[in-house]
Amino acid sequence: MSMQAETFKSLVRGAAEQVIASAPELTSLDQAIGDGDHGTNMKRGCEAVLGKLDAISAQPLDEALKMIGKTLVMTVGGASGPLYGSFFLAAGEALSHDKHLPEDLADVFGSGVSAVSARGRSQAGEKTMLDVLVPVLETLKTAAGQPDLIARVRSTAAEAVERTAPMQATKGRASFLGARSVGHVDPGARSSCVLVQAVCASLEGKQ
Amino acid sequence: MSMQAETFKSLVRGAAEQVIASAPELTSLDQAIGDGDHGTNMKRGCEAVLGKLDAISAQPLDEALKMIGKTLVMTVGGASGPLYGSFFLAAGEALSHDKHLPEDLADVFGSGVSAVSARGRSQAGEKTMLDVLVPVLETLKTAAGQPDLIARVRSTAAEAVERTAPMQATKGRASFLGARSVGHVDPGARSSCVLVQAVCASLEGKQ
Amino acid sequence: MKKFINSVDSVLAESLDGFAAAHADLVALGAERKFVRRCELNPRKVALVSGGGSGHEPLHAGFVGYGMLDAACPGQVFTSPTPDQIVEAAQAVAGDAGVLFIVKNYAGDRMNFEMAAEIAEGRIATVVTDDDVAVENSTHSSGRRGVAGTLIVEKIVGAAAEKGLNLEGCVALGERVNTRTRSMGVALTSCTVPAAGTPTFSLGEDEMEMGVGIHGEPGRRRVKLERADAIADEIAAAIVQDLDARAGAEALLFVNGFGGTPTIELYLMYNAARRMLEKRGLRIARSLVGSFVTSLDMAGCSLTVSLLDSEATALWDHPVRTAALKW
Amino acid sequence: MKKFINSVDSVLAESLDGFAAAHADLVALGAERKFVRRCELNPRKVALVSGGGSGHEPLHAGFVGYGMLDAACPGQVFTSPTPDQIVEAAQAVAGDAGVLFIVKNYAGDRMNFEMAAEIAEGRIATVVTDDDVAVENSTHSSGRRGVAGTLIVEKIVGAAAEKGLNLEGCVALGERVNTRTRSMGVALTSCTVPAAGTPTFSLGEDEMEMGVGIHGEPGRRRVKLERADAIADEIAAAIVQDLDARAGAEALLFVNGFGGTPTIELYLMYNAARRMLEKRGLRIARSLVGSFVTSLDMAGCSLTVSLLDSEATALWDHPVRTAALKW
Ligand SMILES: Nc1ncnc2c1ncn2[C@@H]1O[C@H](COP(=O)(O)OP(=O)(O)O)[C@@H](O)[C@H]1O
Ligand SMILES: Nc1ncnc2c1ncn2[C@@H]1O[C@H](COP(=O)(O)OP(=O)(O)O)[C@@H](O)[C@H]1O
Ligand SMILES: [Mg+2]
Ligand SMILES: [Mg+2]
Ligand SMILES: [Mg+2]
Ligand SMILES: [Mg+2]
Repeated sequence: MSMQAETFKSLVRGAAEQVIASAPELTSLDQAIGDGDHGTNMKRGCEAVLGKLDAISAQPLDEALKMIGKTLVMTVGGASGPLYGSFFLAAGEALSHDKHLPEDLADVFGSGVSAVSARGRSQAGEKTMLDVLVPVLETLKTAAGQPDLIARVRSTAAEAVERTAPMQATKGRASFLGARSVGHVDPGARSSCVLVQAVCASLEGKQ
Repeated sequence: MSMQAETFKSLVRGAAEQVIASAPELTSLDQAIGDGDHGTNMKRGCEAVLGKLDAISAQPLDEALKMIGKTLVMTVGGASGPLYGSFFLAAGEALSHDKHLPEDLADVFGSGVSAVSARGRSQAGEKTMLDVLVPVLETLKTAAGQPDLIARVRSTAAEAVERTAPMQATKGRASFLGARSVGHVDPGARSSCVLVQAVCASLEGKQ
Repeated sequence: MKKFINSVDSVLAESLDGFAAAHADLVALGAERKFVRRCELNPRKVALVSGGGSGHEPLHAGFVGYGMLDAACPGQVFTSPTPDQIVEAAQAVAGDAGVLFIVKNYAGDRMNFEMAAEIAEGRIATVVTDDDVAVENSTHSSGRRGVAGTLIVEKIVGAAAEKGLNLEGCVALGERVNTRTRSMGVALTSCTVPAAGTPTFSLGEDEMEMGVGIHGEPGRRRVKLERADAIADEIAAAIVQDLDARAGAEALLFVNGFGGTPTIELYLMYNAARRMLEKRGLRIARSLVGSFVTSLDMAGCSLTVSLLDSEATALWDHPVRTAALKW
Repeated sequence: MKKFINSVDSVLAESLDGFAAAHADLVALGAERKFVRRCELNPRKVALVSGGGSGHEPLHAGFVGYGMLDAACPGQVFTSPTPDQIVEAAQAVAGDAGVLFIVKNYAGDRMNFEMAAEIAEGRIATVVTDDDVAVENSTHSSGRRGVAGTLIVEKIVGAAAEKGLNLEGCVALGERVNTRTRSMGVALTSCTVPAAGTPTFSLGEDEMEMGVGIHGEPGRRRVKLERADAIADEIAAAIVQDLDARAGAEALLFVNGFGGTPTIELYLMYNAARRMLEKRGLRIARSLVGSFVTSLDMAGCSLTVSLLDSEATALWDHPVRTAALKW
């Protein structure tokens, strides 16, 4: 494994803390087109991950990701729990089968995205977290190996989340609103963006 | 009977209409130290009396007063229904037994007041309608036959109702408030004042 | 005022019509909606008649049926029923064993039931409930209010009447249960009487009314909103002090919602109240949680504790088949 | 936010503890409060497991007991339970006849129950409820929400399971009942999620949210507050149009309060709804009125209509012994 346990640990901690810090924003986005719990859900999950962080980072990377996935599945609940959980479980699974970081980053991330899509029976364009995850995956593919990869991922995520505002939701709780879902940023897209940005920030700090 | 049916009818109509007009005030007084229904209760009773006014005024005066009493008992409910009902039933009863108007006015009114006191197990000084009815009865006695009787009754009632404000209630719903009942005019005292004043106004108009 | 109504004048009539239609298997409405009575009467038992102002639903009409009341007289909102209602209800359900009136201690209720007892024929007796410990200064001469504990008196005496207890026995039992029952409530918001159109009182965002009555009457005092445990502790202390129960005594704990407080909060309060009562030596042997003695749309709740003995427990457990209580 | 709570983090745990203590004769709480299950299990019947976000009390835990559910998994407020909760509940109550999951149609509920079904051992089948007709545009691909009609599915399938119906039969029956059941709700005020601390939405003094969801999700549209009859008429029309019932069809009418609306108003709405449905040719043969599928402290209500046949009627009438429904 090319990534050191300490680095991984601080990366996970940074990401979890970022999500916890943005919980009020996520909740208020969810109040607008959902049921007002996305921030609380993600905070609960991230706190659970932080609580197990020593055990998680003591594992090899593939197992560590699966442990994160399992922890999220068991603590987040709602729609985001199984989805983020499936993402990390699948990413960990990919690393257990011949994939390596950093060279296979796009593939590993892609496994996670596919798992979200399969679990949610959803795809980009439906005003969900996939509207951030899929564009980020595209950038990971097209800009792989480029020196500005991290910067491009950051701007991709930031732009993608804004593009969910004009969309009409066809999956998740916001879909029940029909046309009234238009004009609001999707909370799950926002939490995905927060996660991606936090990982980017950690990697940048390290560079 | 010295009072003509038409005069009696317009007197009752005037009194009932005055109470109906003051229903919002009675209710808001009752919201402060009771349960907020005194105006509605009195309005319902007075409307019922108005609805039967032809039949009531077709009776001899004693029967007419009893009919008013019965109507109030059957429609007002709450504490004020049995009390005002008993007042008119007893006043009518007094007229059926050797009392005559106008010469026995104080006696007839006194029968009504005694009935309220008996039904309510209450007396003046407990922050109830009796704190208007009893002083009015006193004035009817002491000023009987005087030319300014009506004016003195009016001012007695007006002053008496204000004197309920500093009292602490020991009967009725306001008694549950203990010291917190102090500082508010009693709603039943106010409705008694409205009734007395309305009768006075009718009699003045006639003079 | 945000309510499901058509007009403030017809709230009671329409709600009663709905109640009677929804529970036509259990109850029937008297002429002019003067009372609600059981469909199936038992002429050999003592007939229980209660009533009071409306706005406390399901009290009392929701407790009409096997094992509890025979009839209930709904007055206008927060206004005692009139004597004619009570007389007609008594006549409709009276059998050979006499009629028991169960009356909450309010001047209006007492006087209207008293007038009815004077008018109605046949043997009539009355039990007055006055379980509210909120009013500390008992020097005032009206005594205490009858509140949620009335449900317990109606349930236990109802079961005894069903089992054949005579009128004197029912009076004695009702008085005994009432004496062993205490309640106190707290409001987080006011109720709004439909005909009044505005809230009876107003509380700040961080205030509560401790010791509130079920008609929105002010209580002990207005205080800062507290944690559930602190609220439960204060009420439990007031109740236990007044009940003067021996340690280890068995009790029924009834957590009652006022109409605007949801079930999730009532069970949380039950959890708090139970701990506070156990801390003071009571053993909670029976429980009831729900909005049974309401105050229109008021957010708030009351705690009621009733000391049990084996007779009361057996009567509480006795089957009951009413719109609001069934077991 | 005015609620009876100690801390926003412990609302659910404390409320569940209270629920389990108050109903210890009927239910037991699983380890770490992962589920609520019946005290007395019958290993020969199909085991019914439901669950979902909390804040809808008494749904679902209040329906655990004889004749209805075997276990319920309470998620955090408005948050589906996690797969481990569901798996452990299924394992705790599964007998020889398999396990039926009854799941309201929300992405979160469906995915968590789906993951549980993938993990758990033994035969598992799932019925999804989606009775809410509020969302007019059915082109969106998530389908409809499962709301108060879920109670009816749980009651009827619960009775059938008790009588020995096998897993396939329970699935078919559940789907049939769901297909014949429609609901729609209206909010007069928002709910407040404890952890959020502020109302989910805000309505003007004269506004209501027509077609609201049970999590405070916006509905069809925000309109001026109307009279009860007009509200009942609009909802009845939406339901009847969607049900496509033949004239004279027998139906169950369920008027459900959202938590902040008192009983007096619910019966008034029942009265209005019944008239509006009869006007449209339905015959109301069974009724349920009360706050059973709530949305925390939201003021509002929903109407549910379920078409009955003799089988469904008999199963509805079958005895039930749970904390919230008993007959
Ligand atoms: N089928 C789906 N596919 C992908 N993402 C989804 C799906 N359903 C919901 N989501 C995401 O989940 C987010 C909501 O998460 P959360 O509020 O935690 O759960 P819930 O909607 O159950 O309350 C949405 O904003 C959306 O991004
Ligand atoms: N025992 C009593 N004796 C005399 N008057 C009383 C008594 N109890 C109540 N009242 C009068 O009745 C009034 C309240 O009437 P109302 O609001 O109609 O009835 P309720 O208190 O039952 O709601 C009080 O303001 C008081 O004047
Ligand atoms: Mg959400
Ligand atoms: Mg009053
Ligand atoms: Mg009153
Ligand atoms: Mg949710």
